[in-house]
Amino acid sequence: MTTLPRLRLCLAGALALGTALPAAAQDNEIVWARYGDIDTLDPHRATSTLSLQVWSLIYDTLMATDESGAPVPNLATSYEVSEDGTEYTFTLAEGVTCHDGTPLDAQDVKYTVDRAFDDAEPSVTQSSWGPVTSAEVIDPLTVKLTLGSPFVALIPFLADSFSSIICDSNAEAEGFGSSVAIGSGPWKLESWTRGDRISLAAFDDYVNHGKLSANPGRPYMDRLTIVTVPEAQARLAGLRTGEIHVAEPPLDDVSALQSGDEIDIVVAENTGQNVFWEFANRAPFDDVRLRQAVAHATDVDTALMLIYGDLSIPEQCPISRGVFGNDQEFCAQHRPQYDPERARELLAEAGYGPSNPLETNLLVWTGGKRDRLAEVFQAQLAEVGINAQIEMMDIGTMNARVRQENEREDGKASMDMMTWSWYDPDILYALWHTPGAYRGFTSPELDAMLEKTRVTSGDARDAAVRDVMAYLLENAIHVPLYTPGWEWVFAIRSEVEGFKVAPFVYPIFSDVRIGD
Amino acid sequence: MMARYLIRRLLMGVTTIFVTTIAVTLLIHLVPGDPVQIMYAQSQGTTPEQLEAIRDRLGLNDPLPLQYLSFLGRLLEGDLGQTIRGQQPVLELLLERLPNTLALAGAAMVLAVAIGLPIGFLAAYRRGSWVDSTLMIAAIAGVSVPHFWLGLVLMFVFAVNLGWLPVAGTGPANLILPAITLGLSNAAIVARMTRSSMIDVMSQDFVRTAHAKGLPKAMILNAHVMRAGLVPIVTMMGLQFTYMMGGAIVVENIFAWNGIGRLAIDAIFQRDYPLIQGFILVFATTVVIVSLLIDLAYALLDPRIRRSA
Amino acid sequence: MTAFAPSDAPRRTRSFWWRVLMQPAGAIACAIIVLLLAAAGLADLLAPHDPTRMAAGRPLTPPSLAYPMGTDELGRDVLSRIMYGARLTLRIGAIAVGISLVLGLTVGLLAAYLRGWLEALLMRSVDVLFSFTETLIALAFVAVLGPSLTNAMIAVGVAGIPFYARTAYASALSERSKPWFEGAVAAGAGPGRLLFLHLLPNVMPTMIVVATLGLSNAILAAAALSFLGLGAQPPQPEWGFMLSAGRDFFSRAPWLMLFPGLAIALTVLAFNLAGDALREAMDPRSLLREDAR
Amino acid sequence: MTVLDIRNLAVAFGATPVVHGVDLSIARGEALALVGESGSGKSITAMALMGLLPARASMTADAMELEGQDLRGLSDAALRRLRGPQMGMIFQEPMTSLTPVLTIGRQMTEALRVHFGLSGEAARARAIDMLDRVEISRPADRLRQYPHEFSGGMRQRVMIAMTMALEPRLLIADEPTTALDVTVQAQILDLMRTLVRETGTSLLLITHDMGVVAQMADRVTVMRHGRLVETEAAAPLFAAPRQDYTRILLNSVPRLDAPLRPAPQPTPPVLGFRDISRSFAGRGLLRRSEPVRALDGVTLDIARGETLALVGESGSGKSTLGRIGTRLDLEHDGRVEIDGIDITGLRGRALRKLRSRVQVVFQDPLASLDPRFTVGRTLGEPLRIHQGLAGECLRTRAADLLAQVGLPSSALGRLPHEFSGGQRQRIAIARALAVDPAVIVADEPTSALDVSVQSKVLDLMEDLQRERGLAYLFVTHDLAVVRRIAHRVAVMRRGRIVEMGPVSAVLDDARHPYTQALLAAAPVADPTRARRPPAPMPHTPDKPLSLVSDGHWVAA
Repeated sequence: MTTLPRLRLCLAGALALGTALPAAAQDNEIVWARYGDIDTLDPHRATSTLSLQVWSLIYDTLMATDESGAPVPNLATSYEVSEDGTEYTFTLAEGVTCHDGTPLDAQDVKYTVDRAFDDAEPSVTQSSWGPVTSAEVIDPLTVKLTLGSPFVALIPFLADSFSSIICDSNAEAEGFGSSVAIGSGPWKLESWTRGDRISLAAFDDYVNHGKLSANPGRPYMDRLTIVTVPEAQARLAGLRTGEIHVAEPPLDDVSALQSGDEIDIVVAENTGQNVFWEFANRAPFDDVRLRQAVAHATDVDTALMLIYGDLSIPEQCPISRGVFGNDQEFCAQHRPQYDPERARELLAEAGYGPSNPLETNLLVWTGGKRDRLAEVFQAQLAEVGINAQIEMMDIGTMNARVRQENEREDGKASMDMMTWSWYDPDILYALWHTPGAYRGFTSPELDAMLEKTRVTSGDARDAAVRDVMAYLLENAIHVPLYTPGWEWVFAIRSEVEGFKVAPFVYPIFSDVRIGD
Repeated sequence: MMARYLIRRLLMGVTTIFVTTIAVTLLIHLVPGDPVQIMYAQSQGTTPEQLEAIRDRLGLNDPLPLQYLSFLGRLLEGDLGQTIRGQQPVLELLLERLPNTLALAGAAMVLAVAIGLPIGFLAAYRRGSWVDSTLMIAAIAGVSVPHFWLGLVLMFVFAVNLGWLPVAGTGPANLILPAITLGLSNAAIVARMTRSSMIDVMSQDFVRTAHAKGLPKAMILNAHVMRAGLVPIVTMMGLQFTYMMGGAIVVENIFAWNGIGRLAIDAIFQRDYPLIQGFILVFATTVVIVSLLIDLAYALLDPRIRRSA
Repeated sequence: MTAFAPSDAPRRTRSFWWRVLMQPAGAIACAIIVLLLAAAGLADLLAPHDPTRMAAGRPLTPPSLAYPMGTDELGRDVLSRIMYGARLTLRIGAIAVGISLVLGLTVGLLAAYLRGWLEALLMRSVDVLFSFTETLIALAFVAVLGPSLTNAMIAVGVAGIPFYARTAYASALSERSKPWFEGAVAAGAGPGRLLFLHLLPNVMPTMIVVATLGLSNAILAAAALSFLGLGAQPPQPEWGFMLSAGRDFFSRAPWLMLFPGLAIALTVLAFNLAGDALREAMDPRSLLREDAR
Repeated sequence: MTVLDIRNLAVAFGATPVVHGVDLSIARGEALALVGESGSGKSITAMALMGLLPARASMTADAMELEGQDLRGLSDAALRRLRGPQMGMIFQEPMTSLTPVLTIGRQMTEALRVHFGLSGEAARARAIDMLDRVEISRPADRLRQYPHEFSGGMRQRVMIAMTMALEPRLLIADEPTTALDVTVQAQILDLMRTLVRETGTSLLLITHDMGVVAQMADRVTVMRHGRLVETEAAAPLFAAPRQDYTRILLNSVPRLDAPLRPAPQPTPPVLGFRDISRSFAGRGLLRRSEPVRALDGVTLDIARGETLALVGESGSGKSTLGRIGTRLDLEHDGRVEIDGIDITGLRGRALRKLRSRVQVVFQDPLASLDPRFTVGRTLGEPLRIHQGLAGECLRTRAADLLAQVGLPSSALGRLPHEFSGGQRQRIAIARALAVDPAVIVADEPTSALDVSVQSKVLDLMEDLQRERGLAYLFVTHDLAVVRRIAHRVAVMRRGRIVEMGPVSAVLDDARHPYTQALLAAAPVADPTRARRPPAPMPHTPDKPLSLVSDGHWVAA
């Protein structure tokens, strides 16, 4: 029976009341406020950006990204690929230590990979690892991953926190993922009060091998506290009083903040985030004219201006700026541009008109003012005779719902404002190669084009990616709207120095100091 | 008689919890959509075989009665499963936060009683006077103000604009605003109920008897009216506390108070069914336990129940 | 001899409504409700703008003559949205209370009429539901059905059933134990007559008071659900939802939070006052006062 | 010496006068009865005297003196100091007049401490002494108990002890025994008489019951519609009332020495009870309490044209038997027969059809009519159901029924609350008559009515019986009413019949000690009759009934 520990837990909860958010942060502590909490400390059990950002502080990865988003060596000082592209051999840096003092070696990498492919409980992002069949310890600093087929997206993936190297000492630890997280990143976990705060302390033995910070070792600050403050105005108030150092501000206050000198605004670049229309793959949106009509009816510039001001920019490509293959000019030629007249024509051709409007659901996920944006789009669609009914839902729900809509035989038309963030064009394979992440649109020709992007590299891959993008855009399968999509604006108190955000929205705190 | 009364209440409570467990088991099956699919919705390309295996592991393919029994079995071991988001132990998660919700509801309750009771007494005592009318107009206005509005206004004024109190978080200083938000609107309810209960008591024959004995008015109010009026008021407080628990759900979300209500709303948005199930069970159990305690207080207060005839 | 004197007792119906209206509470409530009904019913005619049309004015225009309640961040006229919102709000209240009332009344009346094991079964179930609390029932329903305004209405309606059932039951039980009910039984009235011609009309006055107060409760609960994002979805001009959307602009455009909040508070106040006035007018003590004259 | 002197008292509620021109005076040690029917203003007068009128009432008087002190214009505090030691009051409802959440001891001692500044111990001693004087056993233990642990009679004793402990100059008793059974009433009245005599307290007794007046009062004041009718010493008033109203009042009182109704021709029974038993189970999931046996093997017949009175005190089971007879209570053992046919098992449609044979009239005339049904609908309901009448035909028939009970057809469109109590009871009788029943079960049909009205309703019932050959099962607690209306009587106690037979035999030759006790306790409206001390209630186990003379059965 487990009554006793639970009782203790209960008491601990009661005591937790005693620890208030400090009126002013202590010396050498930096407080970062976010709208939500992490789901878990276990990198194999969640996909939210909120979680990823924290993992990137606690854990380290084999690869890292440079400012453009390209992968560079990190824990792995170098790697070799076999001729056929199915064997990757990594050489690990020397003298890396886990937070519990054990050395980080090839065994830890193998542990991480094996864990991701565990039959009983695979990682929720298992498929992103690609067709990895085995991880092999060659010697303490050499590890070999064997693939069933070539997979060029493996290297960028290993730069992302989904592939955080989990020290194998976690296997013995009670409560990995909830109260324990032994990594080798710059910050080690002190405690996690779920729903409220994560307390991190600088890891003294940290050595930076490739991450995007100037600091070669231990963070300058002693403590990093990540608190959950859902109300945007409350985060702003906290920033103003000094309770909070870094936070996502209310978007509507950004311009006012920029003109003041109390608080600085940092806008992340190369977030990889892509917001786009997609359509349920059945009647009526199996008709390409209707999909194109939606694309032509959407005035992205105006909508963004209204909701985000100049904080967000229209995106022409299905993969966003900073990701391999992105080319605004190329994409703009293929994407149906704003042209309400053309939209009406297309609708009329397909048999819809003012007296017979196209009725559709419009699924949108909550947060980031996407509800307001959707309302603007809703109004634009109404202009050309499309009645879109907005349904707001959590992203998890929306993912399931989109798939459900695709799998249905009939029913009301359904489209959604989907959002994805990825560091490699391989996302397009995941989304649109048979069977497709959402069981959406697929075709043999598209499959063939997508397969090419997995086995080619360099210019050849670039061309392959362009083919795919052109196909997706012309057929209005994946209609890109804008980038970035969420949590990419940071407000920081002006005395905070050295805060930066790595590509794909990973804030870095190693360089942070608090000035006067 | 008192033992019998309490045993009856206890049985009722156990039945409630029992029914809750059944409802909670059924809940996941009433949901449109597949929970497992939602669980793995964000990972691309989980194969149907893998989903099936997960479904099997969660026992979702078993016949319903079997699912229920295994649910009960695990429940008795203190296991309510894991959350879909992040696979955290559900019961632990809820019990961690329950004290915060109880603290909020409790503080609001104390506030509501401390404000509402005297106002109710005063209004009843001065029935028909301008004092009564003024207080009751205030009370009815108080009942009508949505507490999510009041909460936001309080937060914006006192925490955001004036900066007197911390804006969000979970600690003693953070308790003040949510407790006031929840307490004020309920103080109005308490005042109204106290007044009508007191007026009821004041029109009883025994109060006339006390007057006929020539007792001072204060003594009649303190000894007779108050004591007799306390019985229905205590019952009402039981009900109040459950209102508070319900109201706490909204208020927690405004003030980011780290209680089970906020957890629950997040869970609903995330369609985290194990967590929703656990929340319903924990919430219902808490309410049942609190009601039992109130019933006990009621029994101790009322000699007609306390003493066997 | 007991000559029949043409009674000088006041006519019940007229004096009843008179009593309701003569109370300040009743008069105020009546005024607000009439206003609400007008706003809701004539929104198409009276609303200065289309409630969902963007850029009806410049975004975040403060209240002015052209936009008496200002505009929101999409440039929509807040007054128009509030007026159309009245329609939604009244519909929410009516449907939710309708569900609670019809089902609660059915359960309560049947339990009181049938007695025996069915009564025990029905009322114990109601007790169990009641101890779940309304909030929990509503949340559980939204959790199952998913967030939408319709589901919120259903949830709030279902959550109210236990209370309505209990009240109807208590009232019906007290009526059926009165001699006139037994008189009707003795006169040979069958179950249908007893339930619908005798019990129902006598339980209704109590239930009308409960339902009037319940309206305010339901409106508040549904607004809370919408506020939490579990009810109305954009672009519905639901007040709770508008309030929730307006909080991001609190410092720059406080009117976005002020007016929806005020609208909810006034509506709830009106139904609370109306319920109180009805109850006061029906109170046997105030009837006695009338008779004593 | 005059204790109380009131001249030209007037009380108004708002603009509505409720009492006017009332003069009262009471001498030391005197007992004055204030008599009147409902609405006569007698209780208001007492409350005005106590200074306990509701806030909306206004009062004027030329004089209002207690022990020479002017009560008019006294401050609340000054009046309060007089209440208790100067004037004490006992109320009608013993069940609700004591605070349920405080001990008897607390309630008895608090006034002693407030008015006389007694210490806790001294006040307790006084309380024990007073409880002893009102014949409550183990008074010291009783002080620790709560009101609900006392019976109604005992509570009234406590009330008396509590009030008399302050030795008031004037004791006001407002219908002190109306809610009590006759045997208990006799004891309480006896107790009050003794205490008043011993302490020299003056008594203002408010009552509607001329029997109580005759036993208690030295002088009598009669009130009607808020006005004084006459004040007279008791003996001459009863012997030769001067005012018409007083005469009507006295003549309306049923008397135990009134002439009997002639016995009807013997006919076969229309309604028969065979060995009826009925228990009420204790409530609760965990059934521990013993079921209460309300009826225990009762066998009874009622013949056509006959009135059988069921007499007994509260809890005797008389009303339960009535309900079983009307088939409103079906959960019993034994058989019920109509015209010799066993109808015990009938349910549903068959039962509803049969209902036209047995009809019912209840005690509370307001509660017995659906408040939302017009008289026309109420009367029309049985006609529609049993005779399938509708439209004009139904209206005519309903008007006809109203005429039979002495009401005009214009009453058809009116609602029950527009009528007086007596009129409502007539309507209830008309409804019972609508289906042309063989038997009417009347459960205390006149108890809630004023005596003058009671008399007329009883007349009506007699007339109807004669015209239609109706049988009545008349449930009552009042032996005088029995004598007035019944041919036969059955005396019930604790669910059994202890004595049954022709009225003359049972009332004039009571054999069972319980019947004798009831008769002895019944107040008689004749001040010259010797006041018999109430007989102690016999507690003999009941034996089966045996025949003592022609039709006269006794359980002995």
